[in-house]
Amino acid sequence: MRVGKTEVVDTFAEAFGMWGARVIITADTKNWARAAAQSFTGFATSVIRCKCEAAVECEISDTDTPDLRPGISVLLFAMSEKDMSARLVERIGQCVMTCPTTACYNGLENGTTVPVGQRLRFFGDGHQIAKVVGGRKFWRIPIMGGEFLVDDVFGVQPAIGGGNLLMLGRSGRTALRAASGAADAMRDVAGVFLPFPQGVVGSGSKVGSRYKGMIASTNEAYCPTLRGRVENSALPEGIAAVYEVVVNGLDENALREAMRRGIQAAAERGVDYVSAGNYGGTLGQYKFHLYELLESN
Amino acid sequence: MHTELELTTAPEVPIEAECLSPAKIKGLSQSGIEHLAMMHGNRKVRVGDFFRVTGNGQSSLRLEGDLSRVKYIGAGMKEGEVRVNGSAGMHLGAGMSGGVIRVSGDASDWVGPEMSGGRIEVMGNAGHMVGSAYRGQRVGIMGGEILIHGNVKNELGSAMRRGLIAVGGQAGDFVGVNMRAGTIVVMGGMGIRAGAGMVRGSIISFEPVELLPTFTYSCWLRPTFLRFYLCHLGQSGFEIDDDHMGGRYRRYCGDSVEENRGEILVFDSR
Amino acid sequence: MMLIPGRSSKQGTSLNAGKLKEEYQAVTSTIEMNESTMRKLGLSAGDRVRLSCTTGKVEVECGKPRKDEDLPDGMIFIPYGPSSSELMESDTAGSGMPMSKQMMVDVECLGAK
Amino acid sequence: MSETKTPEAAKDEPNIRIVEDATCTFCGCVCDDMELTVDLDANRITKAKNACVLGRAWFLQHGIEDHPQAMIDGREVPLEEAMDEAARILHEAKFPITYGLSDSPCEAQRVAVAINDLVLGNIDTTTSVCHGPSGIAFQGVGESTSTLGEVKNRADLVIYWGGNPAESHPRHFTRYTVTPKGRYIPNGKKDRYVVLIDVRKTPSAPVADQLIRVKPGRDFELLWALRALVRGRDVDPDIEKITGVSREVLDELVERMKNCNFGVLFFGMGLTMTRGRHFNSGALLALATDLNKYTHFVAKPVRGHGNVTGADNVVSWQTGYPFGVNFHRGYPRFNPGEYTTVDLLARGDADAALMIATDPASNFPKRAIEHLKKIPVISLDAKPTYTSRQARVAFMVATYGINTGGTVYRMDDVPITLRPAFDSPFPTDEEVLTGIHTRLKKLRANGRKKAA
Repeated sequence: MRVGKTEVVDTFAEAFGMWGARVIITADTKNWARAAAQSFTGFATSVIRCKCEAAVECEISDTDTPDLRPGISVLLFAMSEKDMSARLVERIGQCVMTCPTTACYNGLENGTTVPVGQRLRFFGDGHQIAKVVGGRKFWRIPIMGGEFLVDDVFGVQPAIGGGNLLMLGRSGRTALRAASGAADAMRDVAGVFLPFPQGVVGSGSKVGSRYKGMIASTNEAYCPTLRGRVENSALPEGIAAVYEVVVNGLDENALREAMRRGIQAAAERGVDYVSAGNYGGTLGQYKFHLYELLESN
Repeated sequence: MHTELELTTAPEVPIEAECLSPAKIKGLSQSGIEHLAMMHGNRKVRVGDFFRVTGNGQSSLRLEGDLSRVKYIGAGMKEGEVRVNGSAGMHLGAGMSGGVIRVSGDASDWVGPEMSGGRIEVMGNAGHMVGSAYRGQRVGIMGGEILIHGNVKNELGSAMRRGLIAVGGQAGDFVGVNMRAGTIVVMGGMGIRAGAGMVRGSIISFEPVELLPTFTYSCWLRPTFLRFYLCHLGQSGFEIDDDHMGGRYRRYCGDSVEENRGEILVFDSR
Repeated sequence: MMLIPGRSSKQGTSLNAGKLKEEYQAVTSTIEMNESTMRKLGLSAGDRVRLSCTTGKVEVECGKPRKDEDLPDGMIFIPYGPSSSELMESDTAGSGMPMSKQMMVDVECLGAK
Repeated sequence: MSETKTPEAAKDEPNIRIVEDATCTFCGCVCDDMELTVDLDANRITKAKNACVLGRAWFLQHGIEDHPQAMIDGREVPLEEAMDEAARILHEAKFPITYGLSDSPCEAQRVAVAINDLVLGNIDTTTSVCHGPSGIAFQGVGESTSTLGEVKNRADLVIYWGGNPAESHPRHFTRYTVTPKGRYIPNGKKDRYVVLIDVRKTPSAPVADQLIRVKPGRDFELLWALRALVRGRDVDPDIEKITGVSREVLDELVERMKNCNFGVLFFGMGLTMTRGRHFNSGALLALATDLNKYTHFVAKPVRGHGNVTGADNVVSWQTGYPFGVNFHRGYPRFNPGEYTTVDLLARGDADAALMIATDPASNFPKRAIEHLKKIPVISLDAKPTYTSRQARVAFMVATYGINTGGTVYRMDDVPITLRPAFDSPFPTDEEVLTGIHTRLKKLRANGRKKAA
């Protein structure tokens, strides 16, 4: 199917189930909130080696945060509920609490919760104070800069990781412009985040490797330099670069909408092909057919 | 839909009416409600002797008239709503664990003593010992919220263990005396000896407070957690200005005759 | 000024004679202040004085001045009785006890008897 | 009455009786070492050996007045008729209250509780406007206590706080706390250190080794600072500005308290009647408790009336609570501020009142007195009072301790038997109350019969 000059390949993106949390970081100024968020989301591109995936969802104005200060919403996904608690504790403890003037709130209201503040509170060494307001419990931990505030528990919910689009271009610049344009468009959708640098992956991977101990390795089917070298190349002739946009979402609808917008944005930028990565439908519970995405519009 | 009870006969002596609570009237017919028993002094009387009942038993109860001599309205309630259009007598919502009570006028002494959940809102003033322990009890309220828009008298939140009490006007002496934990916000100033014997907990005053000699100044700060509370109170109809939301508060810790883990925050400046 | 009602042996002994007798009534409507306070208010022993507060007002007689070290400035002592009742607030703050010492009153001099 | 001797007097000689070891019930000291000389013809006590100035007045001024035993609306009626009327009033009331009792023997107090149990009334004693706040504090804080005998024999540090015993309890010093020689206090006053803490220099001051003048209304702050210091915590450096007492004096007092062998804190209404009320008493009791970490320390309220302590005891062992007890629901409930008399009257809750040996019409707040004028009042008193003057039914009763026997409690909860001096034409309060109780039982039974 063609959209403008772009050929959308009849394939599907294969995504898999994860657990997700939304973390609201506030601070006295927008800059400190950003600093905390940046640190929080660092080294969180892929569960393969980072144990979790995280990125900024959006910035929140000081009229909408729980404490009416400038804030940032960050999404963090991991593979299990237990992992969620561990990752949140690590990252809030090391990256948010350490950042001046910040406070950290749960941004997901639903049934399942994992302990976060109740584990972080021990940093208070006995001087921590619990507070409950409107049924919400949080901890005040005395710190050198004053007080750090964190919710006792954070809501977690089943979420979807690994939604993706592949941008195939005859020139590397075209492919990259399309990929980053798509990433920008996708980021605007609430409930999704793009864990990789600027949302774009330059080194998409496949599962497994010929080497023992490697969980993933380069995806030779989409490596332009291996066309002709490997038999399973998926690239048409003339493709110089393939960039992947990976997107995670709190629910299927958000992910669908993000991917749809991504295809549109890529097409507007005149990329040659838009495709998607899958493992033949054997790995993930979710399949996002690119045609279906476009048709649902 | 709600059940309406209008006080049509003024009581000669106080009435005790725990039956004026959603769970007690739920599912009853109009005459069933009229036949519920109350105490009028030392005499057993029927609801119908004093109230005109409209409608059958709903989970929302509306009381009309001057009920300032009717005690124990909403006592022990777990769910539903009681709305008093007028004033309420002593022991309003005593021991309640859920649901909402709203009083458009004043409430008397002992509002929500030993409650553990739910919410009481009084638009007018309340008396002594709001949200407190009864005499002889070591622990007061265990949770829930009491929001008084007017003034209160002494011993606000005595021995409270958890929960939130907010007063829009003035409070009397011994605010948060012996409190175990929890939060008290008083916006219009308070009397002397606040926090006497407090173990933990927070007392927040928008006005200057005379403190006991056993409280120690620690620092000024702009408490983030307070913004959280004030937002919550702002949503409950209290007027919170930006100065109090983001301003500096002087923090005092005490009471040193106890564990010294409590705090009194006194608004200082913008 | 702060009014402090209390017991005195005179009040106690006159009580035995009977409350409706003159002596008790005289004892319980006589106030005491220290010398400086009396001087400041221009009062001397035997003067009539009106005490008033939000609850009520009462006329009493000014007794002999007490030494400054015996009674703090600005404090008035009166033996318990009908006069102190008149000024007493009925709110007991959930204790059953009206605030019957430490009452704030205004003092007005009515001149000699 | 084994101690009583009646000399075999000739007819023309005055008819004299000597009562040894008689008990004075004027104040809470309840001194039981009186030697009374009674002129039986004149119905007068002519001499009261060992009595203090208050006790002498109590005994010597007591005479039998020419007064009706009972009156209804100010007109003399037979006793029976008055009891009928009193029973009727209590039976019909929806919120009958009983108050007083601190100048009645325990036997009468017991009947008063029974009456309230029967009519589903509300019983309160003068404790509520005296050491009622201390009663609340006992319940909340606890009480580290002893008898006055122990104080006499052991106490080497005696602190009076907010009381003026020289005028209110003149023999407190000489009989128990300051001058007497005790088993472990062989030299009396020399072995004791006496501290007086008050806002003014009272006539009690000369007895004390040290007078600490606290700023009026600052007792709680001072007590709280002492508690902190006893616990080794620091206090506000401005403590002198706040309380009027310097840090040096406080430190010295704390050391003295920690290092004595047996300390006692006596406290009076300077604590219970000022701003803070039960918290003031509670702070003092807590201080005594704190000090028991270091030495033996007790706290005792200095009680006023002759049998106010008995009233606490009787009401406590009958209902479980010391005062302010309500029977509306058939079982006792306690809530000071709700079921205490000043509140019940000032709020206009009570619709009938039984006033026993008390005079609220003269010493209650004005608002309470105004309501008292609107409701039927039954009064029992040994002398005409403001209350009896306006009562619907007024009984004149015999004076306990002088004309009647019985049991009273000293302020340290020690029961003491009374030895009356001479007879009175008036009934005892126990007799009147029992008469009312019997009539009420009949009325209730009839009511039930009618209902059935």
